[in-house]
Amino acid sequence: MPNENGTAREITYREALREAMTLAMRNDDSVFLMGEDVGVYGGAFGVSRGMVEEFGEERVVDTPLSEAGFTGLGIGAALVGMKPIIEVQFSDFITHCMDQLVNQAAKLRYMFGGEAEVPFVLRTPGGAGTGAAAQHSQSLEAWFVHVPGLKVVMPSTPHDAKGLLLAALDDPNPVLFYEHKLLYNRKGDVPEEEYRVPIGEANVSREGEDVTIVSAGLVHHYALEAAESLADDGIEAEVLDLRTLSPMDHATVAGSVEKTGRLVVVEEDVKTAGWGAEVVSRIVEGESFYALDRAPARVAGADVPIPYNKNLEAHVRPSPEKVIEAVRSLVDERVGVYS
Amino acid sequence: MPNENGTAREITYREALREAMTLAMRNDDSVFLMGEDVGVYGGAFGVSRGMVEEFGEERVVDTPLSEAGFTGLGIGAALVGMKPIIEVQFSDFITHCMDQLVNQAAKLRYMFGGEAEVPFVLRTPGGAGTGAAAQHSQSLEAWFVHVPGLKVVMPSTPHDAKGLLLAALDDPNPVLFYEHKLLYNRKGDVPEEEYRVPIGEANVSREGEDVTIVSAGLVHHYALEAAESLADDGIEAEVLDLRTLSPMDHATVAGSVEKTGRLVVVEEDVKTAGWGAEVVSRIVEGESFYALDRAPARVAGADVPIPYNKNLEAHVRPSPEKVIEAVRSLVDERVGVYS
Amino acid sequence: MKKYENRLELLETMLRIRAFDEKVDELYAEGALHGTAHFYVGQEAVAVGVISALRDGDVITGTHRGHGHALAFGLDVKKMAAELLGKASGYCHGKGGSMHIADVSAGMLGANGIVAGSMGIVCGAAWAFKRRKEDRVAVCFFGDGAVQEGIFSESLNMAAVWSLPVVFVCENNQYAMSLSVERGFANSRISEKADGYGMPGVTVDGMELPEIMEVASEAVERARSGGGPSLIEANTYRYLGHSKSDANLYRTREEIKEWRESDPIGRFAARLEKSGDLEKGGLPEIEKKIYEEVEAAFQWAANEPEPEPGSALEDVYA
Amino acid sequence: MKKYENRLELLETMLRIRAFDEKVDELYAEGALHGTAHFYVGQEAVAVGVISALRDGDVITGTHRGHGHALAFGLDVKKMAAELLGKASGYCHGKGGSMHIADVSAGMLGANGIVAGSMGIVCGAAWAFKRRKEDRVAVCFFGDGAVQEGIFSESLNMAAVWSLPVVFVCENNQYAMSLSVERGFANSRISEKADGYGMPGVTVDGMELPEIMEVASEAVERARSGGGPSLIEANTYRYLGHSKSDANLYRTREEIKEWRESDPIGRFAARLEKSGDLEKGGLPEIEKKIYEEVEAAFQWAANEPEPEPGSALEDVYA
Ligand SMILES: Cc1ncc(C[n+]2csc(CCOP(=O)(O)OP(=O)(O)O)c2C)c(N)n1
Ligand SMILES: Cc1ncc(C[n+]2csc(CCOP(=O)(O)OP(=O)(O)O)c2C)c(N)n1
Ligand SMILES: [Mg+2]
Ligand SMILES: [Mg+2]
Repeated sequence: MPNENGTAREITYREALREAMTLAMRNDDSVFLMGEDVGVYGGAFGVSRGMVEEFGEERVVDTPLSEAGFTGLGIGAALVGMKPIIEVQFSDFITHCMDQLVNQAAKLRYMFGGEAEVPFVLRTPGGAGTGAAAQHSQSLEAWFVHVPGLKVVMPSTPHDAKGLLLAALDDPNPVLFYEHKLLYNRKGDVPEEEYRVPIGEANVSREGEDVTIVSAGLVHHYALEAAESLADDGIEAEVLDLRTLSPMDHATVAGSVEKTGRLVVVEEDVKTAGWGAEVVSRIVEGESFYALDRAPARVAGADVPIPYNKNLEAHVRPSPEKVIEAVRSLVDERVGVYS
Repeated sequence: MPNENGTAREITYREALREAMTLAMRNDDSVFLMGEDVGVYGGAFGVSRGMVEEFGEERVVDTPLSEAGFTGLGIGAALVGMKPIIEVQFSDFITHCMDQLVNQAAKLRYMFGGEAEVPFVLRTPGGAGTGAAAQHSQSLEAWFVHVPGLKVVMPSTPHDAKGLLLAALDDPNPVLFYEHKLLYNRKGDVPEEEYRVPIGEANVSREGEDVTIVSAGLVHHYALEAAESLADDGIEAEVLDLRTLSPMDHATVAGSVEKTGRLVVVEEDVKTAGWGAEVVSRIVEGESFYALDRAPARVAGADVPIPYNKNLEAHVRPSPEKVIEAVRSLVDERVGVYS
Repeated sequence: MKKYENRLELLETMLRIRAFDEKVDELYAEGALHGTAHFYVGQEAVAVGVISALRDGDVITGTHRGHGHALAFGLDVKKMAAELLGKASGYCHGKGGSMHIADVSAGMLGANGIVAGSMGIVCGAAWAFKRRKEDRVAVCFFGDGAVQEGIFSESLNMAAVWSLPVVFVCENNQYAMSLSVERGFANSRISEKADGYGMPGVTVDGMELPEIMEVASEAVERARSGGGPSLIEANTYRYLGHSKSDANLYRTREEIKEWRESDPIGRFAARLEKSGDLEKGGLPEIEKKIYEEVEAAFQWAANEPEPEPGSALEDVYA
Repeated sequence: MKKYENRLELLETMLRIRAFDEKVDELYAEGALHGTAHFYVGQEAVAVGVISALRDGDVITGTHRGHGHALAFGLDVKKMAAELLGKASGYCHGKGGSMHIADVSAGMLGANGIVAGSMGIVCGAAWAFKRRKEDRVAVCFFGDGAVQEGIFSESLNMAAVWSLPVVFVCENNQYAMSLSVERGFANSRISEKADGYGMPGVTVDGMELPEIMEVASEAVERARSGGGPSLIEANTYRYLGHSKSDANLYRTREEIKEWRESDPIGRFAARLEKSGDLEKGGLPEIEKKIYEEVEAAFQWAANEPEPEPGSALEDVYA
């Protein structure tokens, strides 16, 4: 694990995020956390539990239910030198923030001819798997990959969660920081001290020769699980964790694909026009097209809203099994699954 | 031109839209038009000029500046049997409607287990080229291609504008209807009577053997212009007008690509994670991958907000010249432009 | 929709709502349910009081805390239980769950997982009624937190300017999750916003069924007769946590206890005893009947079949 | 930001705004400008009156109709002209144009092409000031139409509940594009919304500079001294069309004429003549000076270089 050192210990993804925010707030008085129920409640998923006790209600701020309003507030605060961390309770509610994120945060600097900075971080948990149904389970990060002026980060491990959040807080640009409800309890080694995981750099989590699996966020672990299974059958997958969706680390993906000749993208958002399409397109429109031995494949969410029933929900989500199936069929046949 | 017949005459895209709305409203009392300044002002781009005079303020309704609110109103009206046409004055302001479109319109039917219909049409002009800068020039349609439950239509000709709008009004699902400011004055043959252009069917606007150019909306004309130029050099392009972005007519695209072996997508939205990536991905992840002689290419908006200055604006937008360059380099070299 | 034939039915419906949500709470505690739910316990008088003022053809929209709205409107306990258990015979055939129960054809236009998400929608129903000259009324339930969302303001403005037949019912249960109304508003008397929009606004004791019925009847009548929208703020309280997971750190036991003492069911039962509609000491028997009905509904639902996995891919488009 | 040294400067600034927007109107009519613009002509007293109550360190946000706010704040006419002509020496180096003129380091946080788009942003600036214990004030200009957007309500609520040093200045020019306030609100007295949010609200004659200065000073003082936000509704009028293209079908010539008769510049000049600040009949001379200054600015700008095309790809990220 990069950046790891002697002082690392096992903590959860949730704790890693809290640690990053806490360190940043201790070091820099301009950092603050704002969102619904982030104070004494500790956030809907407990990420900020205990923080208001340390930093007070002035810096860990419970907001009214006004996602557009407090996102705008964060942008304005950033414009005059603060470093806001805005928490949107479920990433589905980011629908309310679109104007502020897309027409304001992403564009102010450009529209003003470069004469302003918006060092703004918005944290929000995406993803399904919790039985919360269609309005509380979406993975909408692809929208923001399509918006110049924003950066989009989606860590899959406690280590990267901490390092990327600290990097996001250093960044002079607006950064959307995608967490996942099913990652919060996941444990991993995390150094105690401060460190940064650079925004825009993918990680090669597993090396292999036979196929490149590109993923990010929760489903990165599905990819790794699948890779372990496939190895039993002698298929060695190289697994990449994008970690940052925008800017996208195309060079690392291309390097791997040129080595393996096969590409499978694993993403949780719905397949059609998801960010996986961008990964695929960048590969095939470049020289690496000629390195592909097989048609690339995407394992993604089905093109439906997320249903409530547990089995239905599982039916439409990516899974290690679906990744295995896609890789197998790519190795055996000319084209992978399209489901 | 399909569906054309003896009664066709030349009218503008704007007039074709107005004609479709007028015919629908004459035939069906449940159809109404609602939006900012659609009444006596005639809409910001004059599309509904004269309609309030025919149908009255009850059916051509000027709204307060409340895009989320009146989008929601349209959805509610649809739920109880009306057929709203909601106009959003510039497609950039659709940022305000995201929650209503994505969490409500697109999902109500599914969440309710199929026990509801939302026959709702939202019309909005996208695109740049008018010097209106970053907040009035975006092409954000890819977001909605990524939302199951919505359909997305983007006609390029007066004929299709009328036929697709009437089809959208017949459709029991929410349809986003993307117009383009630079198309409103464009003329074309349009039959006087009612007809439908089916949602989900691409049009082969020009046949050719050497390369497939897939596009939609305004830039479809750039593709056609480019094709004419290329023909002078002996390159025969097949030009497809998707007309509907969601559901996407993959079969027609695949058929053409399997014939020509080369694919160039022309889209006005910013390249990264635009809908062109989906067109490319569907082609390469299927059997047609093996039919490709060259890496596919996308000619798209640069990954920047739209600047004000005329030359800067032109610099970042697609153009016939950029299409020509992309096709030429695809024919001559292994990979097309990536700009 | 449900027609309330007598005062006993009002009491029974409040009990049914309470029994239902207590059962749901129990199932979550056992880990028997997927997802989450929000309990209406304590607020029963609001839904029942308002909906009893409606008649056939009227419509409502509910909230994430929506079981009470649905049951008061007359939705079937069994089909609701089935939905919570994710069964094919549930209202949404297992696709919606707690936050999306709807019966659109009956006029229940849906619970909504998005706070204030129905406020524009309800205006649309009302707009259709007005446009088609139907004397139907649309009622929108929402919480105090919803008032903080922009679409609250947009919707009240549209309803007022077009004089739509809507009744906006704010269930002010004092908290939006952990945010008290004192911390969420500088002026926490929500009904005082009405004036700015040009509509009547009134605050009512949301624990007192007859009072709610009275202000609701007035507002519904106004809407039905072309007098336009109203805003009702019903002061009430949720006894349980915000949702299945809530440590209740933001309020005190004393506060909860105090509110419980003015329980809407207890108060209304006492009235009925006084008026003779309910025989003295008759409450436990009715309670038993209703709790058994709810228990039976969940038992029935538990034996209903799961939806076919492939059904997950259906119903996206009509 | 601009420090107004005397009353003549107030008059001159109003004239400068008018001259500027008349020039822009003329350039559009000639087809010499790209894009669109919205003219502040008729509303000059609002920006000048409010901004004259500010001091160094205070900030403002403008609107799509923003030249007046920028000029009143003291932005340079030449750099503004250059921006409108899309030149590299413009405030936004040709990337922003009319609707995005800003000078963030000076405290002008930007015009905004999104109606009400700055209302959350302005709260953020104010929030920072309060948090950092700086006694700075943030002023938000917006139109009557902006009041109909949800974020208006969210912003006023946040500002009130956190007692932020903001002054909300609604320029009620009677129309949002073609929508009159009568058709846009059931209660079109916008200041009456303030109460619902728990802040003071006042309506003022927006054509009468001294009145505006007075209410603005009061509101700015309140904000600066920790008394929280206020809402000012300034009744005013735009003489020209909504933007460069507007057939004015939604209002009458008479109405326009009537409002023109209470012209803020004429009225203030008359006062100055009376008080002796301006010599009798002295207006035309000042006018001439200011109009020449504006003319010269546009001429200077016309000769400035275009930005390099490649600069279009810069400044997306810092
Ligand atoms: C737009 C949106 N923001 C946040 C949430 C998360 N959330 C669900 S209920 C709730 C509190 C709602 O408070 P209120 O409107 O008072 O209703 P109550 O829960 O008290 O019945 C919150 C924050 C949501 N579902 N939707
Ligand atoms: C969110 C949004 N909706 C619509 C528009 C289009 N538009 C620009 S200005 C305007 C009218 C604004 O009215 P008001 O706020 O009263 O300002 P005024 O133009 O009168 O100064 C409209 C509809 C916009 N720019 N932004
Ligand atoms: Mg509440
Ligand atoms: Mg106005």
